[in-house]
Amino acid sequence: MDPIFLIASAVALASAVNMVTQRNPVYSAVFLLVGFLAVAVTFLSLSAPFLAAIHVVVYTGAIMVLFLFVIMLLNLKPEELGAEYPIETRAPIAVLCAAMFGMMSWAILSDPSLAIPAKAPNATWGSVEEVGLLLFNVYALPFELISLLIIVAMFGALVLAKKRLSNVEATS
Amino acid sequence: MEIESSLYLIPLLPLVGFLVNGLLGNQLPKWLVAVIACTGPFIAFLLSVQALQALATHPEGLHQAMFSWISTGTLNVPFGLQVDALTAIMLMNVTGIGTAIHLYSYGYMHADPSFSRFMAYLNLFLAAMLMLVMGDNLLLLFVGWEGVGLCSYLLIGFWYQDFANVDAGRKAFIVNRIGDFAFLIGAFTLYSLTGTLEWHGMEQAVAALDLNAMVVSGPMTGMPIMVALMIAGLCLFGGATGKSAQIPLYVWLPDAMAGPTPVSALIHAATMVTAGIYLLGRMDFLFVLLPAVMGVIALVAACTALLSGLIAIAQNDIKKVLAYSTVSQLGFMFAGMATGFFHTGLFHVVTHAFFKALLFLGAGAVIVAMHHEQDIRKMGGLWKDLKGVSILFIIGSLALAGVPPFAGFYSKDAILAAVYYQAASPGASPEWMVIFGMLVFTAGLTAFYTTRLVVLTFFGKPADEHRHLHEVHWTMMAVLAFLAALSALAGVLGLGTWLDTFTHHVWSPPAVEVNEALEHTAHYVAMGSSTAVVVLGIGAGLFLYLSESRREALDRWTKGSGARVYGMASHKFFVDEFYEAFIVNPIGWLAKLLWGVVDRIVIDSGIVEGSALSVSGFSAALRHTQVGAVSAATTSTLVGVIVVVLWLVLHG
Amino acid sequence: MADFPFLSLLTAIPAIGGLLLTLVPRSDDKVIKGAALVTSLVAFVVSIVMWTRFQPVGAELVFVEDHVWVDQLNIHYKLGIDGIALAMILLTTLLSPIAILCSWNSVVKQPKGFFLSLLFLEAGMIGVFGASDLFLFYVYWELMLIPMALLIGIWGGPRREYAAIKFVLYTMAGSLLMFLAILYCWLHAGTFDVQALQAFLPQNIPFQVQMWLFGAFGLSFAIKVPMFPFHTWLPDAHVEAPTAGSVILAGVLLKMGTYGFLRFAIPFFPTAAVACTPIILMLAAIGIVYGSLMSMAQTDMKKLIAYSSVAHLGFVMLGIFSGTQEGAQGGVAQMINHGISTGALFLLVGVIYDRTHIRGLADFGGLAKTMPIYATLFMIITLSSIGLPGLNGFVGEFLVLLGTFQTHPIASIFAAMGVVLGAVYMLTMYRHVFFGPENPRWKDLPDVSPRELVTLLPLVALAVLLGVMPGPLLRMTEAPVANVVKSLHAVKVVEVTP
Amino acid sequence: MISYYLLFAAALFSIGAYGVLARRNVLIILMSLELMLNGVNIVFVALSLVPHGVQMAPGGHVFVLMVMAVAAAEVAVGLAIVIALFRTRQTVDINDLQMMSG
Repeated sequence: MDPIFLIASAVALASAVNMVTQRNPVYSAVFLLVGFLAVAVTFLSLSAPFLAAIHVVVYTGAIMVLFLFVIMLLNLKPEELGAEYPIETRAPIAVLCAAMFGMMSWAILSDPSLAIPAKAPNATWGSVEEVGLLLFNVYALPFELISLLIIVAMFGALVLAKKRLSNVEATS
Repeated sequence: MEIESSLYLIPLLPLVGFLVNGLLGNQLPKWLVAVIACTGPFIAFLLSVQALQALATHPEGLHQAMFSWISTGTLNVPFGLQVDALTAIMLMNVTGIGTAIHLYSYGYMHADPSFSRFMAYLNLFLAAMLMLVMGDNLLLLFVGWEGVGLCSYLLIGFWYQDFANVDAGRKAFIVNRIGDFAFLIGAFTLYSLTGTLEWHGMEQAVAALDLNAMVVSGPMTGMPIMVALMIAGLCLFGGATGKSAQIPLYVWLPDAMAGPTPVSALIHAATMVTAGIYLLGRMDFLFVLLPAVMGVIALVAACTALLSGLIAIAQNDIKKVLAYSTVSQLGFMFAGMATGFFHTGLFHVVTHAFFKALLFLGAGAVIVAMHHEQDIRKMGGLWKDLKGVSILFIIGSLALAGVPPFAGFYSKDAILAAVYYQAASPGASPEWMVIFGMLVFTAGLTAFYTTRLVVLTFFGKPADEHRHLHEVHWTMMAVLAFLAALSALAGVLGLGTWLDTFTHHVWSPPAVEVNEALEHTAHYVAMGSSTAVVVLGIGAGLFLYLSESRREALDRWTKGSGARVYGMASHKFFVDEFYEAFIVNPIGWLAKLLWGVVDRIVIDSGIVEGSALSVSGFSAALRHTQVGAVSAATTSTLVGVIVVVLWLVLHG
Repeated sequence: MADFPFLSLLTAIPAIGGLLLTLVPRSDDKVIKGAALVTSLVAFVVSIVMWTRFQPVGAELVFVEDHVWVDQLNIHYKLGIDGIALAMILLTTLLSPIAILCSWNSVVKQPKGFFLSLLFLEAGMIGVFGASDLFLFYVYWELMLIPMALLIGIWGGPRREYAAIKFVLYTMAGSLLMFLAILYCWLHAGTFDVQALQAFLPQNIPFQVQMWLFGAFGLSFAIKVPMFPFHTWLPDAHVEAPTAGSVILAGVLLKMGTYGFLRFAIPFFPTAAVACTPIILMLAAIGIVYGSLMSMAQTDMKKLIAYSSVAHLGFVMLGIFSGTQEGAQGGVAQMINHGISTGALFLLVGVIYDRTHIRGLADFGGLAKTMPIYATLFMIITLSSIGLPGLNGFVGEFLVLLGTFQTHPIASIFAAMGVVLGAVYMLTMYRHVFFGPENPRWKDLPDVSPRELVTLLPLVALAVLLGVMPGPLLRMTEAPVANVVKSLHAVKVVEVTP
Repeated sequence: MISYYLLFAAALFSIGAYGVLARRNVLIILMSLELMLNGVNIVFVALSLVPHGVQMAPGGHVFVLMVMAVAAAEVAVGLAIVIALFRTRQTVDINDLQMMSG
């Protein structure tokens, strides 16, 4: 058992639980940041150094900044946060999620082919070079499509954030 | 020009006339419309004459194959035309009288704003009728059959601004459709027995059938062939009762008088209504095998003749009298066909076409002169003002009444003789004697109501002394004279015997054996009895209606003690009301009931929306645990995933 | 030229045209309509060219295109048509420009979306008829649903949302079952290829399972047809849909159900089809009489015609399941003929609805005088719908009844009553609208405009042409229909479980 | 042991799912979605280490890149919607977004 993984996963889970239970999104965002970093560490222990790096860059660098930026922009006061579900609603959902987790664990643990050490087959596993070759040879087309998606999403975000939703309002 | 290869022109020419007048008629001057409309039928008439002459050298008939119309599987329906002796007679009848009535129509209708439409419809009718008699298979006959029905519908409702006319047309079409329903079943039955719809093929196949065997394949497997043939025969006759106005489907014909009078003359007297008789003649090979069916036909025909003869006595609309008389005469024709001496029926078709067309057209002239008044009680004394029309009309009436030596006498006599021959043949079923009696009585009735009609219309005191009669167009008079000549002379000149020899080879020999002695007896019996009843009928008619005082007494009787008897006849024995109450209305109620209850409540609200409601009820219950719609949706997704996974785990 | 990808091209033309339409500014009304019309006309021309190149041997598929789509699941992009599909595609490409033209002035709300939907609908319909891979078929089948639902739900009448939801729910209920059945077939045969499945399924699926699968396919198709008692979505959909929607719905969409029976349900599960024949014939015969009676009870023209569709499609089902070549060919002919005559009827109703915004029978009267050309065209189409010999409707009805009589005379006789009732309700409609005294309210109603005439004349001409010369149509569909009929006769019960 | 990594991923996923379902603040729901995607990413990476006979390549890593890209796009659009929503409705409550249910 990799001790790094143990620590990282413990941190990640703890911050995840905190994140979903925080009332104020600012705190949630902070916990999510911690969680992302811990997941990046997990990637490292799974012999995926390139991914770990990208993960940090994309999630903490881009996505989290975006979140925080929006939170600042909205600048929600505590009274604007709105109501949350009562415990009677949340408890069954928690049970449901726990049940899902239970099922998944059962499936994972009952598969003997997964009970093997997480060891990379070679030293260059997950390196920039290897992933890059794969990405631009075998998966070139999906890669291009994804870039298209991002462009469309950028435009979409621009249009959405710029335009007032007055006509949506009118139809509802 | 070789006539056999130009047969197609006969139905095509009127069709062209229809297209030209139908599409451009509004732009053309009326005389041109009339010329176009009359040219087609006239050339068709000339071609028909040629075809008739050609038959002398081609006794087996002329045939022109055109193309394959419907061909699939084992079914092959060609589009081909044929002319044999039977068709040739019908052709002469249709094109000859058709042309005359076209000419008459110019005089009768030229003032109507929709004149071109009228002529176009007439042309279309002629094309369809020619198709009917010339088609070389049952389905082509059906094309014409439905086509003439359509034209009848259009022409009855020609003055469509009045719902009464339109409804009469609709009634005609729908009642005919009921007959067509039977027709189709008969055609299907025959097809499954013979595997073809062509006349020649069917004739050979029917001849090849072993009448004592069972059907071995197809839908009627295990049924005796005789029974299957009887079903076919009865169903085809059912179709004929629609088109040719026999019990139980005759009710449309009197209503059809709502159409313009030339239409009544052409379609509802001379040509279309004889299509059923043509069908019987065409299918003679089938009917001669089925004496029981022939008996049924004769009985139905005699009942129709009698019933409508009775109704005709009590009608006051000049056209209604003629209409019921037509139904009655059609009964005679069917009776003639049913004896197996098919030429007698055909003979009556021809003579009836002459004198009934004459009568209708004469009535048309009277109606025009009277400014569209049709009630004979309001006429009277027309003799003085309309001498020409009166004479011609009376000639037609004498022919209808069966007074020798007019044409009607000969043909009616031939039928009565044939029926008596049947009845008196050894081993004949007793019903034939009854039928003979009914027909003789009806012949008397015919003479009676014809006399009544003539007396009330042309003699006696005018109902209105100050009337100004409308002038009758010369084309109308010319046509009337032509038809009157035919009605007066056709019998004397030996049309009957000529028809017998000319068509003799096309008929299948009748089932009864020929007995010359009996034939002579039959002739004398028929002639004697019919002459007697005709004299009686005319005498009674003159006696009752010629004298003013007796007529008033009669009027009092019909309103007083005789009201019940007279009312039955004048209300047409309440047949229409009966159909209305027991067939038409229940179907309407059923439709409304099914729509209101089954469709909207049981199926729609009950099953469809019920299931939808139960779903929404279920989710309404779920909603108590969930406040938001989005969360509810996602949560239920999760629940679904868990259930599916659990199921897979437990069963995988 | 046999290898030319006609079918891909045909599906692509409307789709691409639709996409290009999105680039046109919303205000350019004329350009949008023009582009849509041109697109659909191009598709029509291409389909005609395809027809001239159509020379199959027997019932084989032609213009086959086969490309691997998803390798792992053995899904192919496979297209290919036989005579039946060709006839249906021609009908589709003919009705589409007509539908576009008939909505020229009547669509004011978001015309761009409207014509876009119509074009996508056309692409989907052509795809359904062209697909020769079951998965691809299903994709197109569902794809088609969306634009149709939009047409009803956005551009429809006052109760459009109810009608659209009903339409979607009905169709979805059936197609989900069908999808399960498709997956089952795939699991057992390992392929979605229609021809491979036709060879595999009848031999290898036990009878009990066949019944279930046939039921699933059959229900989906029966709803689409629609067969009694699954028909109640149809009147609502028709009444609420805009004219173009009704034309396409009646003209093409309903035929998808019967087409599905011919192409999939019967060849895949012939044993079950034979076992279900009595009940299907019974429902079809009931549907004919019931639909006719329903029509008699209606006062709304569109509803009346909608119910008459139930009756007419009953004839199609009757013919297909008669088990005779005559009947089945009659059924196919009736599919085309119903598309022509009922499509034209909806167009005709649309003509006066555009002018008056009224469809009640009792609201009109005497229109024959005001609008003579219109009345004439209406009369011809009415007669075609009644099945007057010499017009197209007769050929199908006659063949169906004749064929059915050879195997199931009682059903045939019962159904023949529909012929009588058909005359009753159609002529009654005609009477109320066109005859009688002139209604002063509509005294100044203009007769059909040249544009409307252009939409109507092709259909009227076809009605006459197919009535006089049904030969080409019957020949085109003869071999594939024979195949279907044969599969109904070569029935063998499979006992072994694969 | 790969299964532990998978357990960890499942835990992250479940917690994220709870956040999506049990919270009404759209921002937090979006964050929880990211958490779920993270769980999925870990599964991709971990399973790419399971030998499967043929020559191994880190194809799972490529998929993680794709997922990241999608996540970035999603967040961009999602947050844009949140801003638009807040502007018009002054709320970030998911239950105010009910335009879908007619």
